[in-house]
Amino acid sequence: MSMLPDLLLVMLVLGAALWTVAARDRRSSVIGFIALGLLLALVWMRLYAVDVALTEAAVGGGATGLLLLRACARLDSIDAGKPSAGRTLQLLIGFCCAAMGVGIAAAALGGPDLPPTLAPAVAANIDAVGLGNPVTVVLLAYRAIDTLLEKIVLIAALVGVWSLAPDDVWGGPPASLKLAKASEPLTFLAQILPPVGFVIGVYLIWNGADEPGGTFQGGTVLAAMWLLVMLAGLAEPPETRRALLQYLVVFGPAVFLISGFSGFWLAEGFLSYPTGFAKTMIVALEVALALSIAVIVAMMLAGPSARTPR
Amino acid sequence: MTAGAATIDSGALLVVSIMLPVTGMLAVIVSPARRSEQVALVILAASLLTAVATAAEVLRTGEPIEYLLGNWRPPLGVALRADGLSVTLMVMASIVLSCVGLYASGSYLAPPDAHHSRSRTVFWTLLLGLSVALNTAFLAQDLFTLFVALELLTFSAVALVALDGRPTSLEAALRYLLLALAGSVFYLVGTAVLYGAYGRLDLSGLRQISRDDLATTFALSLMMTGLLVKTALFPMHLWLPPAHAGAPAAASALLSALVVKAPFFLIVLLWTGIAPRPFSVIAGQVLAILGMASIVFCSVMALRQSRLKLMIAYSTVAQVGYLFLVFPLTIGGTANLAWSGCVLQLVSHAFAKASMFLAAGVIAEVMGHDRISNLKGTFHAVPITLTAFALAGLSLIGLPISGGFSAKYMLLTAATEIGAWWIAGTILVGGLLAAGYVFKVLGQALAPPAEGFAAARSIPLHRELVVLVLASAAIAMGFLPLDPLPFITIGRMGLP
Amino acid sequence: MTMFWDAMTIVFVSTGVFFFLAGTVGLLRFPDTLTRLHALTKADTLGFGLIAIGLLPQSADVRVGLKLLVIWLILQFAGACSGQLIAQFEHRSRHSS
Amino acid sequence: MSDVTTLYGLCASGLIAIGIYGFSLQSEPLRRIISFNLIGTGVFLLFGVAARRAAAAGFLADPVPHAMVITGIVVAFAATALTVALILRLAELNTDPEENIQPEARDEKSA
Repeated sequence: MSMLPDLLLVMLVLGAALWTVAARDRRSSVIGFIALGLLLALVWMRLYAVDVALTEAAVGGGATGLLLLRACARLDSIDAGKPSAGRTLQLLIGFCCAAMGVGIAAAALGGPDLPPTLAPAVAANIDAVGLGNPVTVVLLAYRAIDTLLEKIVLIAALVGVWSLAPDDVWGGPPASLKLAKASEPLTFLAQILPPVGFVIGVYLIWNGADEPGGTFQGGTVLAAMWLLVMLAGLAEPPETRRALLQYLVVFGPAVFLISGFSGFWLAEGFLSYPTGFAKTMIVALEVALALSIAVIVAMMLAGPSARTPR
Repeated sequence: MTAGAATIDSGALLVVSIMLPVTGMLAVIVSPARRSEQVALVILAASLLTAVATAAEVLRTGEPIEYLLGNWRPPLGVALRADGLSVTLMVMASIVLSCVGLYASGSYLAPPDAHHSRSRTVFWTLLLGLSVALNTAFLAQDLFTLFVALELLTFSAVALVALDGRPTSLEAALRYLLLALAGSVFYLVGTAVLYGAYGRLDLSGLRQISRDDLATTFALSLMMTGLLVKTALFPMHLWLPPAHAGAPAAASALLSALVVKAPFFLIVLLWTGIAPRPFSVIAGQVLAILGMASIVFCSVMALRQSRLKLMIAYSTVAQVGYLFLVFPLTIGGTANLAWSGCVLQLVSHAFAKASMFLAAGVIAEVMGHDRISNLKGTFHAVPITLTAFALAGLSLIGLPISGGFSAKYMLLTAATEIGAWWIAGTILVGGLLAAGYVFKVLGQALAPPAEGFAAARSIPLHRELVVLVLASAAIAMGFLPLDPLPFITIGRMGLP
Repeated sequence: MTMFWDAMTIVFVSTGVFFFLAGTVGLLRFPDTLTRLHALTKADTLGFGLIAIGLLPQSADVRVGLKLLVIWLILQFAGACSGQLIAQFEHRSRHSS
Repeated sequence: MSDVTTLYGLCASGLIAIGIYGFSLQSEPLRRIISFNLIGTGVFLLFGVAARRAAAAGFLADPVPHAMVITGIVVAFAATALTVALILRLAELNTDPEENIQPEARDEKSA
């Protein structure tokens, strides 16, 4: 009986996934995917992963959804879908995929009765850092290198997106995000919501030290507010060659690098924090990173330059 | 959590080798386009020095260098570790990156007076991105950190493939990106399963506790499949030739020489470090069979190409196939010799192939096209480049004296000693086919120019010299003694 | 005293859930976009307000209660604006076709 | 409680299987990148299940896989953004082949 809600949730998730794959046109598929993102946020809550649930809602349902919806809108005016494979091939591949799923389930769910875990190790070392949210400690202390490299991945992808601009508009602003049918309610929302959203974003970042939340969740909320303003046409995307924009993109990672290297002199080596200052440094780092993330995510959604720089 | 002062000093080298190009990337983004080249070249030179210093340190002490990031011990933290093999690859990668950087300096990417700086900023940023990704892949000791490095490698490489912005290049880049992402996701499934089974992802820990059970075998098979897609082994090579065809020569050189090698290195890590015994034997056989199929099939494909760049691209798939022959050869007493052959093949192919792609770039510029049937007079126009092409070709074929010869000789000896005649036969057939496609080009290019031939444009000398330097490096590897290389076994886990 | 608050929570939240249910049935049963929208927005606004009121007595301290109120306010905004947007889109596409 | 974890493990495997099916059968790049994201969420869920199985050791969940999933979600977003940008640029070029040759013409159009 106690499993009933979970069972229902799993059915919904799998249903949304099937819909996403099987939907006839791509817009329905995208909508299925966004719904899936929201359902998954619930799943993550059930798995006691509030930080991941926030990230999934912000990115899976939010940022990725917006990205895909905009792509649909622009593709619809260009080309129609293509025919899919024959029935025999479908059956064959379907069978292989099912076998694969069974294999993964067997491999992932078998194993020892008392599964190995790093949870005790995290708990034992958390006092040395002084933060209350273990996920933030993993992200910014134990596995800080992953987080640093992840920012570099984001920057590389952003440069990749920018690189798709035609030569003659390089450095110019991306295409306007303003919706053709932008209307009063949207404008109203874009005027009212950003201050609130800004506070929520900052709250998520600040709170991330001790409770669920953190840089990426907060940064994405900030990006969403900026995007909302641009969607309503109250602001235009900036020129990608603007120095301020470029400095904002590298600001977070640069601060991360400097704090990492300062560990050589102030603490016990690269990416380690001086005793007693870990929390202060991590919160400062999170603020810097969130700022860069907000700019990078928003610019990725805005796409490559499309108009000649002035 | 205590580390001696001495280890911190040499360990800083590992940190610097990853963080130097990171700093460079950030600097290129904020610096004006005309400065981006200088920034990148300075960083590349400094990276080369760091790599050489690291190698010297490992050679001097005969011990691997380890560094705990943030001073957190694995499995909680992530360690960097430089052993003989990884510093060899690091030095190789920095040499190739520096040479390609020099080749692309000046007016290669855009005319000096060009108002638009797109290709310059993008190229230099992502060149440094590749450097970060490669050094991380060679040093990081954690399966998840390696995943992030692989993604960085993919994104940088894809954008370089798409650099010229033509539809065919974009299509090739899109296909490459989708397949590479599929590869990553397979790798990540395996990582998740391993975490569920062992509760840790650090290589040294996994090596000690890996069991021979369903989860481990399944996870490793998935991860290796994903990596095979990224390294473009037959039959998962289909993305590679089109990706090379449209990319600028400098990007193709990096893609063939370095980008496909990092996933191979990861396969070696998994195979030697984590794979339990009965599984590793079977996996080794399967990998070698795919390698052999690559050698034969893609050499034939290379022979049939009419465009120079496509020919070289197919040759890459074939030459990467040789690397996979090593796995069954390490079971017997010839393991050291086989590994030496494999590493030598990896390094000399990197130099030779980078040189060949850069040469193809020069040839295409001079002739205005890259159709093999119409290359008469190339030698007349660019003798230095063509000499380099010929030298690189020698190494690919495996003619003495060259790195390719030593490598294939070692693999051949190892194969015959344990009676693996099928591997020995493939090595010989591959050499013959390689001779076929290299001489097909040389025969055309050495012929005297037709009446009224004029070079489409002149090439700055430094670019031709870079091509020659790379080819000479491939040849120079042939002067190493034909014995197992002691250097690469320093600190290698899982090697005999 | 706690029993009174608990009873209040139960009453308000169940009523709220009932309105949600009614709204969803309306979404499924009504024939066109505008009527569906009508069912959904009305019922959800009411249902959500009731649930928020019902949860207030359960909040551990004033901060949690305030957060609940803020969430309620934001949802009011979002619901009102998106309802307007959908209606406007529907209106325009009807007139253009 | 472990039954619930098993249930989500099956859900994760199902997501991966559905995603791979879509990825291998669809021809439209946009649909394929959506399928890629499905596989991705399935894999992340697998990490989540591994984390939740730590409950046996008396913890709510293991935060290390959670951190990895957050990093993974970010990387998957970057991948999707790059792919979508490539798809859109390609579609743009295919509808308007002259665009690359005559930049002036486009400027007039957009102005």
